[in-house]
Amino acid sequence: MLKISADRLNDLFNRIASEQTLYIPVDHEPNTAEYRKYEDGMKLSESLNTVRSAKDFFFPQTENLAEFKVEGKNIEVKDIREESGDFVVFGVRACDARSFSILDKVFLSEPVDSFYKNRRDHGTIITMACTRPAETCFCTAFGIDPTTPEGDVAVFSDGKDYFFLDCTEKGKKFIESVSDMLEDGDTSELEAVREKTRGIMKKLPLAGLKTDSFGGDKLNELFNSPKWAELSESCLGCGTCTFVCPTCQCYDIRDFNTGNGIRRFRCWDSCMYSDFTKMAHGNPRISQLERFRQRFMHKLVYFPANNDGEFGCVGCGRCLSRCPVSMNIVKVMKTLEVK
Amino acid sequence: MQEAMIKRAAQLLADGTVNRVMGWKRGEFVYDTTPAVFTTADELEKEFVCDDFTQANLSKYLVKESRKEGKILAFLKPCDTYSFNQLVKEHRIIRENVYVIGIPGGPKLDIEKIKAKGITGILSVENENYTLKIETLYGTETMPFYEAVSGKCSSCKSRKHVAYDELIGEDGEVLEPNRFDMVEKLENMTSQERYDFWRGELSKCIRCNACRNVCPACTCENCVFDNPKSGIDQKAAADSFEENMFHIIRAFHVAGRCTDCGECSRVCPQNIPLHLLNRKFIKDINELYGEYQAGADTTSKAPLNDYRADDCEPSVVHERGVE
Amino acid sequence: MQVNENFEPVIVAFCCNWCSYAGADLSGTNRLNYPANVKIIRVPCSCRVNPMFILRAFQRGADGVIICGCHPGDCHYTSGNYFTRRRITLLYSMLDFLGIERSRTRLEWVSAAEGAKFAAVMEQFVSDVKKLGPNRRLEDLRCRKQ
Amino acid sequence: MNNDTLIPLIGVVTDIRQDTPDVKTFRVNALEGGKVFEHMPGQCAMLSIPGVGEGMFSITSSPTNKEFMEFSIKKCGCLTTWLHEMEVGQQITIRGPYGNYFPVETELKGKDLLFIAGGIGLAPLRSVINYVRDNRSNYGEVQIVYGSRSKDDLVDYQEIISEWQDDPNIQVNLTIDNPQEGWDGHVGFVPNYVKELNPSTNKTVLVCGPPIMIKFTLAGLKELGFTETQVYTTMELRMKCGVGKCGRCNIGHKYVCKDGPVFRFDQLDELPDEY
Repeated sequence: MLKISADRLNDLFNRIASEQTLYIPVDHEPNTAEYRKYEDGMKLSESLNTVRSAKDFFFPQTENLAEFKVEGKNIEVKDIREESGDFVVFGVRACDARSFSILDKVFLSEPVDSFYKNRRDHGTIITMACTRPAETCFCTAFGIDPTTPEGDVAVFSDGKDYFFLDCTEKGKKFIESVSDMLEDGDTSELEAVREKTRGIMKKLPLAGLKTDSFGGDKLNELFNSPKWAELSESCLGCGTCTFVCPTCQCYDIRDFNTGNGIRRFRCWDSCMYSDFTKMAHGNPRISQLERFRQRFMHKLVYFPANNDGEFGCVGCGRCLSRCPVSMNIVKVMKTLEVK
Repeated sequence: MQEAMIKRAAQLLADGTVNRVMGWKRGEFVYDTTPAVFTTADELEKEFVCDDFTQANLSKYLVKESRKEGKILAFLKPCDTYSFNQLVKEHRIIRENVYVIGIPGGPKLDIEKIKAKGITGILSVENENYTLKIETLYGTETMPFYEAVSGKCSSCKSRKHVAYDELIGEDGEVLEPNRFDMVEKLENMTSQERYDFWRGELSKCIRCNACRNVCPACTCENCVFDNPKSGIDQKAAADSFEENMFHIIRAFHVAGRCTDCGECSRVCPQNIPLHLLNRKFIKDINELYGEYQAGADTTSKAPLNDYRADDCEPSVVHERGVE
Repeated sequence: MQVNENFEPVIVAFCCNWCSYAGADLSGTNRLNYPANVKIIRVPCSCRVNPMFILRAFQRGADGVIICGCHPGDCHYTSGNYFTRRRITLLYSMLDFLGIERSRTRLEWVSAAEGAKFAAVMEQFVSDVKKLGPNRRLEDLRCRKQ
Repeated sequence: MNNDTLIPLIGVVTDIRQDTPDVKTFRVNALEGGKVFEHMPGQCAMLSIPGVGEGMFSITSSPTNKEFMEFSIKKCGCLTTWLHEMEVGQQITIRGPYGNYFPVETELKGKDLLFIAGGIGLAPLRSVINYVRDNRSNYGEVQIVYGSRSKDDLVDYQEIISEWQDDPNIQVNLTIDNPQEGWDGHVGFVPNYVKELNPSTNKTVLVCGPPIMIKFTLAGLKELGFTETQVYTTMELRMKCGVGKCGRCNIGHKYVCKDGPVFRFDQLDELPDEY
């Protein structure tokens, strides 16, 4: 497999950044990594994952959809879309890589969301295999192998070298474009590292999490479970879980009057918010119970019902560590599962 | 401590004094405790937890819980009793429907501070003579207890309970912490430095509303930021102005009512030091209008609902510190 | 700081109906000039000014905001301006804390008889804000005039 | 870049009719005349006034009308209040058509049809009724039961009395909730009236109205011997995107904007009770 030694990684970054925009996770504060646009000298984070997911690259928190000029009774619509520039996201973990295929199922299904597709077409995703999973990880429950991430290019590290494996046409092209910096390497030590990681995965506290009790065919029995009341009682109704979640994709469309015209933008929204489904004549989800239930039913039942059984969760563990009251999908699954 | 609490709660359930108990529930890991309501001794025995990680302030839940049938038992730490008192004062909690047991406070631990040391795969955390022994998937780690103390506990303002029906453990004293140190440090910066500091912090905001929804002072039925008629309702900050707007207005709306419980900064997923905004208001109020601690009692007039004919003029802002 | 001589700031003045607005009126009838940069918003009492109004003025292009009310003790509603004083002091202090230039905000007591004071206060405020240049720290980029 | 459904088109309001005290019907044309797009009966469109808001409304005119589209809109919230204040010539943004439609070319073909509507619930059904009238030979008997609070609240009253009631191939039964001067027709709630009329159970039913009316009508129909597979309705929930992506109008795993708004009751029965 082609590789580059760890001490030359930044040379590679500089090379990529000279051709297109490069984003890498960097440590902002200890244990709070976030993606930043690469600038010379930036150090790749050693944290397991970023606080926010990588979905921003394709589905940003806010983006403008159109502009309107209103004059008297007349309205003029301005299409403000622009072709995105090429960019590379380096260091995406296996869970987040899978989240893109989940988002694709929403945004690339007919009618295709051109805003999302534009960025997806121009982005190259370079994933990185995990070596130090945290106690909050449960990606294996959703059939993800963190030692073999998806993406356009998968990168593996044995501590000394970074190995590059192309997974798509786009990835192949990318590796070709930097192949002069890479050399053939021996993967025997790498295999040992991967094997060790797999061993750790089996020992994780959430390794035994089962998904058998969930899926599209469990619609009414799960919806009508009496346990939602107890599960939702502590929920604050904030959007933390939604906003750090790599697969949450609900959005709102709003208008802003800039004084120079109307700007229509979309922004992330959360089904946990009280006004998510509020209409002029009432709200079908009146209490936090219904809103809470919606979020987890969506991930564990509705999404699989519409997408051949694929769950809307990738087990990244962000909601486990970020929820202000530590209520999360794992607790929901463990409470609702049929033992 | 936990044993005594469970025992007393079970007694009060059994003799009919209360029909529910508000406490914390054990989670998946050693640190992830969730506020919960218990109704039977059995549940208490199995799931109730009160340890170094039960940081969450339970007062706000009592706004709803005290409006339900019957009396509820709530375990409140000293800092939580201030929030409780403030909510009683504002007629948000119905005092008669709550049986408060005061329990000793922290210092509580913040798992994020442990993780910040690079410790991951945490399986257990033991406190051995103020050294934390942390078992992880990658071996045993140790760190000093005080380095893992949560932000809100490290500047604890009081170990005294200001509202309770009974106490478990001893009551403490009001402390004189150095809680305004960081505010002061910022005040002594230049305006440009302060601006840069806050832009750096507030630009991290993802508008998840966790700070608002956890805040015991934010109990409006319909928040101005959710009300389409307010003209400033927003879901996401589409411009940096809106980040400023949200946090300034939120801090202002709780000024004089914020008890400095520190929940806002605890829950922020982006680690923004939001409590500094509230502390700035508290410090200003103390300096300009006399010492005031929200929640210390249920009768005093809130500083923003009060005035004196000889109050200082706003120009005082221009006369202090560095421009 | 470099001063752009051509910069004409936009000033929003919230004026209490009973004193300051009448004061502004008086300065007009006395043919006293005050800068045209000042856009007056009449409010029933200075304590009607919600902190949000001030922020929104900055959002939508104001370079300075001034609140004018009756002198302490003279409020038409007895005590409105006393509450204003506490509120606005704290708000201005917070804006200062966030690094917003403190000279962009001001509060002045102007009675109905003080037409000359009104003109002088505005003259001074406009010149102070002019020195600061356009509001960049508390503006909404979307609202910037194109 | 290809067109994106989220970027709307412009329509112009060419006629406004005050139907009832709180319902107006708006005629919408493309700027260059004609229709902004084609649709099928039961489908919806997103209308908006930039800066005010956007909302989903059922297209109340029939696709057989080749000149314009119509929307009957009840004044109840922020956007609809604004729409009610519009004058002729006002431009609005419009996108669509969204959702499925009544199976007029498949399951409903050749069937005897019974339309049951309450209040503004006539809006989506009017599209089907006029479609059926214009393709009359494709369908069997047609009966319309329509009720409202009062005579003044009957939407499209002029069209009903001047066109539908005069049509010998259609039976129209009107009712109002309470007796009123100048009204010699039936008085009483729609569900009870349906039971009184005792329609033949080989009819296919299309029902739309307030949730409470739908609930009692369905119960009444079952008493008469109808099965759920014979009854269609159309739903509404809060929508933002209109294409099943923004995630708020779902009932179970079905999105009302995309998989609906038209559902057969046996389909709804399989979904969780959240509407």
